[in-house]
Amino acid sequence: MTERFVFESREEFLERLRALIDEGTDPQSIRIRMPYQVPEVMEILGERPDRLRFFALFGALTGFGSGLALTIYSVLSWPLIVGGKPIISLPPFLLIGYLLTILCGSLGAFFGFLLLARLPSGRGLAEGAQFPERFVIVVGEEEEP
Amino acid sequence: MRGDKWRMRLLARLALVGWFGLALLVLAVLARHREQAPVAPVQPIDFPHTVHADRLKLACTFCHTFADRSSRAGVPPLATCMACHRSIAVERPEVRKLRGHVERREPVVWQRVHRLPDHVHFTHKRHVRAGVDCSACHGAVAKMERTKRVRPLTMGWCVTCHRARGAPTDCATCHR
Amino acid sequence: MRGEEQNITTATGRVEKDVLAALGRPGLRYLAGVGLCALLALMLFILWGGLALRGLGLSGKNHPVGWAMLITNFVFWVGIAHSGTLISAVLYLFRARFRTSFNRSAEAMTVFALLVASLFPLIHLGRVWVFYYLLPYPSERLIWPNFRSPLVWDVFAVTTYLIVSLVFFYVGMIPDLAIARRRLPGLRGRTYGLLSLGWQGTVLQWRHYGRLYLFLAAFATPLVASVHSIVSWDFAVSIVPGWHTTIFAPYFVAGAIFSGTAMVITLTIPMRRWLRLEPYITVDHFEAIAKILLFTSLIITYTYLVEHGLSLYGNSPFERDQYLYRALGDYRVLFAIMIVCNSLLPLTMFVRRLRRNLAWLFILGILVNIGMWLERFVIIVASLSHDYDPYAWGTYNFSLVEFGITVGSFGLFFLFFLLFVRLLPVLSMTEIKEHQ
Amino acid sequence: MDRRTFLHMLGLVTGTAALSACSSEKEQNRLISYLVPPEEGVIPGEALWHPGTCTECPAGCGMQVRLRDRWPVKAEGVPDHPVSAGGLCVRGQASLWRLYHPQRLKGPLLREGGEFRAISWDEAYARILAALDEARGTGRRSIYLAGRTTGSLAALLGESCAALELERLPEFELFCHAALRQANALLFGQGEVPHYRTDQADALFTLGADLLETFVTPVDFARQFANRAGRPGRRWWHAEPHFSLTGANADLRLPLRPGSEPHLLAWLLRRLADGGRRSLPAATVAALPDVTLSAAASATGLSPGELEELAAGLSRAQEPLVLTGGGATGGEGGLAAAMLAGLLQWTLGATGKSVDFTRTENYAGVGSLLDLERLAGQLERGEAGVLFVARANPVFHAPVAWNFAGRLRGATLRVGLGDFFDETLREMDLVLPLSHSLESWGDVEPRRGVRGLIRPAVLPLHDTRSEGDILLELRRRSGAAVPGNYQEHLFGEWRRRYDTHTLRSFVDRGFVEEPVTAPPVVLNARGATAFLRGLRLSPPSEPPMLVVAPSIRRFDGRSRPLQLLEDIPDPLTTVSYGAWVSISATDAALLRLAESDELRLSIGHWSAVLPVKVQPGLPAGVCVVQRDLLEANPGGADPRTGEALCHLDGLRLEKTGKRVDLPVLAGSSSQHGRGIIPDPAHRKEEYKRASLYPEHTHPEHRWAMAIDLALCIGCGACAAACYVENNVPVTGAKDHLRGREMSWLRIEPFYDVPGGVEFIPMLCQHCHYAPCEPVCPVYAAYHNPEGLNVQVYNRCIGTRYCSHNCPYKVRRFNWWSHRWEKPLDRMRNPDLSTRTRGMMEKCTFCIQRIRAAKDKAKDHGRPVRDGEVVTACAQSCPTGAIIFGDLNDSSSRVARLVRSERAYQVFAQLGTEPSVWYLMKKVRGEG
Repeated sequence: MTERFVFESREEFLERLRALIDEGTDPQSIRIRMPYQVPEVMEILGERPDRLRFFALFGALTGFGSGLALTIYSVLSWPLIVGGKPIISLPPFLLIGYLLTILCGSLGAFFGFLLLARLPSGRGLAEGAQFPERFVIVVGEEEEP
Repeated sequence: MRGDKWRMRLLARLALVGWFGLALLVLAVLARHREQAPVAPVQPIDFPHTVHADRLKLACTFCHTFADRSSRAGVPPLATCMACHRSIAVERPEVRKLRGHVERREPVVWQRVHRLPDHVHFTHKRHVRAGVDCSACHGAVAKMERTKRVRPLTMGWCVTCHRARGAPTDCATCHR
Repeated sequence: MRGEEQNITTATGRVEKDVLAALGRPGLRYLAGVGLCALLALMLFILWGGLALRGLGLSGKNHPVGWAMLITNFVFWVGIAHSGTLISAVLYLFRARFRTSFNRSAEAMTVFALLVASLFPLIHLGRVWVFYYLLPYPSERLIWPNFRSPLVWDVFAVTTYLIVSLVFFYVGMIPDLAIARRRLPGLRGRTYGLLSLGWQGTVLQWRHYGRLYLFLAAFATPLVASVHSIVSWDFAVSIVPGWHTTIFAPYFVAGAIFSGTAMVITLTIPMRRWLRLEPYITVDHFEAIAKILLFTSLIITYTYLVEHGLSLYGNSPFERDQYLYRALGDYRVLFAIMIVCNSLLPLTMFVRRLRRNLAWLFILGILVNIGMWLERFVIIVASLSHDYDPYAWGTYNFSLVEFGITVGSFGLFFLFFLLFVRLLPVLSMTEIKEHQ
Repeated sequence: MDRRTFLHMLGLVTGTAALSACSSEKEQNRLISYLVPPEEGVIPGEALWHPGTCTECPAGCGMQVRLRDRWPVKAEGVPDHPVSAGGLCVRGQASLWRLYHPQRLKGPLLREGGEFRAISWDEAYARILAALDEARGTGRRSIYLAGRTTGSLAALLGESCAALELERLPEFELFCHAALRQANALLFGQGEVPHYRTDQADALFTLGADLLETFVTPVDFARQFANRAGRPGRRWWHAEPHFSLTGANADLRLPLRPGSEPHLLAWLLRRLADGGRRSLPAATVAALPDVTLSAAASATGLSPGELEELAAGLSRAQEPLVLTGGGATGGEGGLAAAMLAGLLQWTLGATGKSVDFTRTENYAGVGSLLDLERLAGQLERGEAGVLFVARANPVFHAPVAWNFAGRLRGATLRVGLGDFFDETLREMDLVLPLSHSLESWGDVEPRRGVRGLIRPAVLPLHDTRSEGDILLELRRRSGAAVPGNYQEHLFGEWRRRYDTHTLRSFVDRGFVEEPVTAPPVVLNARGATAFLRGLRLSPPSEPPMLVVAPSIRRFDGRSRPLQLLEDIPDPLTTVSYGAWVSISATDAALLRLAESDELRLSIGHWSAVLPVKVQPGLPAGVCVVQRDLLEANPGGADPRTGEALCHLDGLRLEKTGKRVDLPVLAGSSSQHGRGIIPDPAHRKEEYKRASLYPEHTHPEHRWAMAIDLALCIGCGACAAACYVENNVPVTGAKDHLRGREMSWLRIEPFYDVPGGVEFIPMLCQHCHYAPCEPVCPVYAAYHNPEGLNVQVYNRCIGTRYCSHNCPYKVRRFNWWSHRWEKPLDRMRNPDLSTRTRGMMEKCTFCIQRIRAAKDKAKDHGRPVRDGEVVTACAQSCPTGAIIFGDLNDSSSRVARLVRSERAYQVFAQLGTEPSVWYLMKKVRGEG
């Protein structure tokens, strides 16, 4: 059976959610939609630590590495003297590495987010599925929206 | 009504995409056109390298006399052709054309097959004297009925060979 | 169910209604504004075409002064971009509440300013049709860009900044797009739905969203410092007296935030009025941002003093002559306007009544931007006019082409912004709800 | 933005890209065969040198042209030439522009109702002959007036005039040196311009003669200057009313009031007559005007101390030389100055040694303005029939008061021979275009015993004839039997004169030296005394006055059509295009004139309006205009000598209140204490470079240049050579006003020495640590393995960052695609790439010449020798101030100079380590 609660206020919503967990309802069976972010929900549901950080880290490291590799490869492939500087001029190359760190880190985090949050979501895009104006708690079987 | 509006919008969108596509297409065509002059142009006289270089085994510098002396290999002067063709194969139609030019004192306007852009300073002399075979850049001309360009003659292609042979890769070698 | 979601009597519902009201039918004045901006932007592209086809001789540049209005515009627009990221990322990390009122428009401003800014390095190229020589890709020519050149750093910095800002702008908007989907009928609603990627506000989504936002803010924060530092290194890495100074990076970053903040004020004051967002963007918020303006202005003033002081104190005749020339030479009028706009007028922000006077804030915002534009102009042009070899000294006079391109860039920027105001939610509704 | 706008916008962008893709250089997809093999020694694609003689001015310097694919592309001096010794001046360098000039006369023209129409040569000859017959019939005399003519043409002209019954007038030159010739005739019976050997004099006093600009043989004098410069204890005083390039290069410039030259010389003669090598007869000395030191000082405006020092210097010297000419003899009292100078030369022992009457400058046939006045009289009286004017511009040079153009109408037919429309040709009825000296055969004898070859390097570009051919053809058509054409005539002449060996050398070297016997030079003391007795010294000019100076760029105005000479600025003022009047800072302040303000100059009925340029070092009250910049000759002629007056009294100055844009290329006339030309006394210690990184090495070559500032006279020949060699675009006044000149090499004058100026040629310094290189985002600027700072044009995307980061500001951006109007495009050196709009360009150290030298060395399997690579600027420099070579070869000239005590680098404190070393004028501690 499916139970469905709609709340106007954040406090009522949190109260009800705490009550549900205290009643022993399986957190897996509770589906919640929130109009805005409420950090307390995560504490109540006791979620695992987030995996997004690995995507960000991986992206950042890839960016840094590829930046250095690109610059060093390019100067070694055709060494040209400019301004009497050494062929491998690390300071500017580190700068490229730094920028690519940020670029790839951000993109990594973004795509990681899409992956983890299952977006774009087919179900979310389906007719009738909506981002609610109020807090919604649904307990029990999957319901068709 | 609604459907019409939809169709209009779709058309507009298609037009937009199409227009973009067209612009890109034009650009692509121009780019190709620009880079690639005809690979094997039709020549005013159908000169067969096969006969001269392959069958008769004439050395390249027999006709292209300046190849090892100048930056240019030199198109042979018609007098060089006539040296032989005054008596040899005089009745062939292409040789008749040649004689026509000589009699009219009118130079033959050949179509260039191998052309480098203005900002590349290539010298035949240095390449020939360094022992680069003509075919390295011109291909097996001796086997060509009509001369065609078989090498890309692009910068990367030049540089690859220069690197392989330890020739200079200083930019100023070719660009100045 | 549907009824409950259409109900707008609730507080949160009012937020949605107020914010999304802007997405309604555009008025005639709005359309006229868009038309005007579009014409100006068109002018920019026509004039650019002229520069490319005839040559840069159409501009007023000459032999000592090879960079002038176009590069001034580049630095100016990149600078404008900065406060967007500052407000959205740095203030996010600092949990500054008033940020909510400005962050969306500031982020939009960042993206648009960067789009406009990135045109200028291309416009000023002598041979824009081979701009791809700048890009690092394995080319047939077997040759790469020179990564030691600050201009290549620019390519990387601006591209990175643009992409990261776009992602940040977009991610921040996902829930709001979902709201727009819910509230708007027909095709528009569906489009917003598609753009929202089917956001439903589940716990899973919100949880990752929160982390992502934090990460993006963390990635964007160093960019605030680094992008304009790199832009400043275009100058500081050179040996031109007046450019070659280590103070440039912090100086430019502070200047960027200064001008960007001024631009945010200039943009949001009229926007707030036209879109009737007074309840959400309050005078208190403006006061807070005015304090940033004041703070950065003081930093700028300090760097002016340091620059000129060091040049006079130091033992380099080149530097000394350069800074005397800047203040007293051919560009002295511009220099004086710059001092008035950037150092003197912002001092009025010490007065609380003026901080809260929106009309004055609006005017000040414009004046500060004029001052900051002139600052870049004076730095670039005066330094080039008067460098090492006195024989080669010369002055620069702008041409109408450059002036038109400058005006056109404002047209393009405002065109983007006007479209943004009507097409996307200008305030972060979810954040407003969160803070209510 | 609506969709339409959007599409429109995109259309623009994509359209731009598409168009720019097509605007590349024309496809060169055709190969045109030769019919017959090119003549022996001609290799297509390789350069060929053709020696000959420069005809841009009367000096007759040796000039060889480089042919590429049949077209002359570059002019250079002929090494060892007796007149020019390998140098070539700025005008000589630009002379190729005359050949290719788009506005050259392309065929015979006939005036019909105010308009010229093209006619055939046949018609032209027929009309001339008919007019000659008619004149003969009506008793009018037909007249031939030519510019200075020497060699075989002079002989042919004489013959032809006799045959055609023409009156041959003395030849016309503005700078005719008539006073000198008259004085020498009076004093020594030698009515000649002697060959001056200033390099033999240890104390040299020049009065008015602008040796380094236009005086007789400026390239020769520049070389002599260089010969003097190396030797210690030599001193050169130069006195002139204005400020000339010659004055700027003298050790001491004495600004004197014009007209006071005889006073000064008379005093000097009195002062030095006793201790001279050769004593003057007492009667002569007694006849000298009685000028005391104080009188001389007050007349000249110089201090007695200066005069005493000059006199002491001359009397102390082993080989003193006093030389007058130019402005000092061009005026009332010019003959007196020349006479007194001649006496001084005699008594100081210079006559016969450093004043050489053996190989005199060949001005035998040259007359003066007096001849022109006589002609004007003939025309006025209706005595003249057909009037020929060849290679001369009397309308431009005759005093305005004479109304020469109007009087020309007195001739029945006016026939002009020339290559460009000028003031005179525009007044002619029939205009016959002359071939350029590179299109025709001929010879010149600029100096007795020196015969220079004129030899065609190219077929005539237009339907033109040489003057010899025209004369011969006229004679043939009038029924005389003449030998073939002028070429055959010449060959016959030469064969008669020279044996085969000499002839061979004549053709190979472009000149031949014939033996000349020394004439007896004896002082005609009685004549001198008589002259002195009759001499009344007139008071010198009163300021304000106008000095009409010759121009180093355009001589007497004949080089005006050559636009290259306008692109290269005047050495002293750095004004490139347009006319100006130089005034002193005092006068500018007095009249409240700023630079570029218009000033009306009037003398009598004549007036001209010119923008003002303040010339540092110019005495107050003196205004200077270069002769070629005035539309007409404001002065008159000296009635005794016929020289044009060079300084004019009674000048009225009036500010018009308007401003004219004057392209002044120097951003500042001072170096602001920046040590570009360091003051040796205050030269700072060496700058040591500190770096974390290893230095880059150049094992094979490291090209470098040394420029000796003691030898640089600022003449601009190097800049002109660079323009022509490297296809540097000539941009025009509009771009110059905006500061967009394109010269790769410029000469910077700095007025930091009181009353003087110092020059420094500035070109790409090819820095070892070049600041321009690392800022280029695409490696268009990089350092090559031979130490050159290379700019790869087709890689350049045009950010202009390199230019900003260049402390020497020597990089040039192509603001436009510069067009070369046909047939000027023939002059382009094919050894270099064409630069199009949006590219940066700069001095390459003539990399094409380095390549050619290396190529040649490689052919012979040997290393490049020192001196084998000569850059265009170094080749052209008349004083040899520029030395180029390999720094790796420690015995090379450049390496030795770099080690010299005088060597320094500009802006060494920046750590750029230029490959161009300058040599200071003086060493520390000296002077």
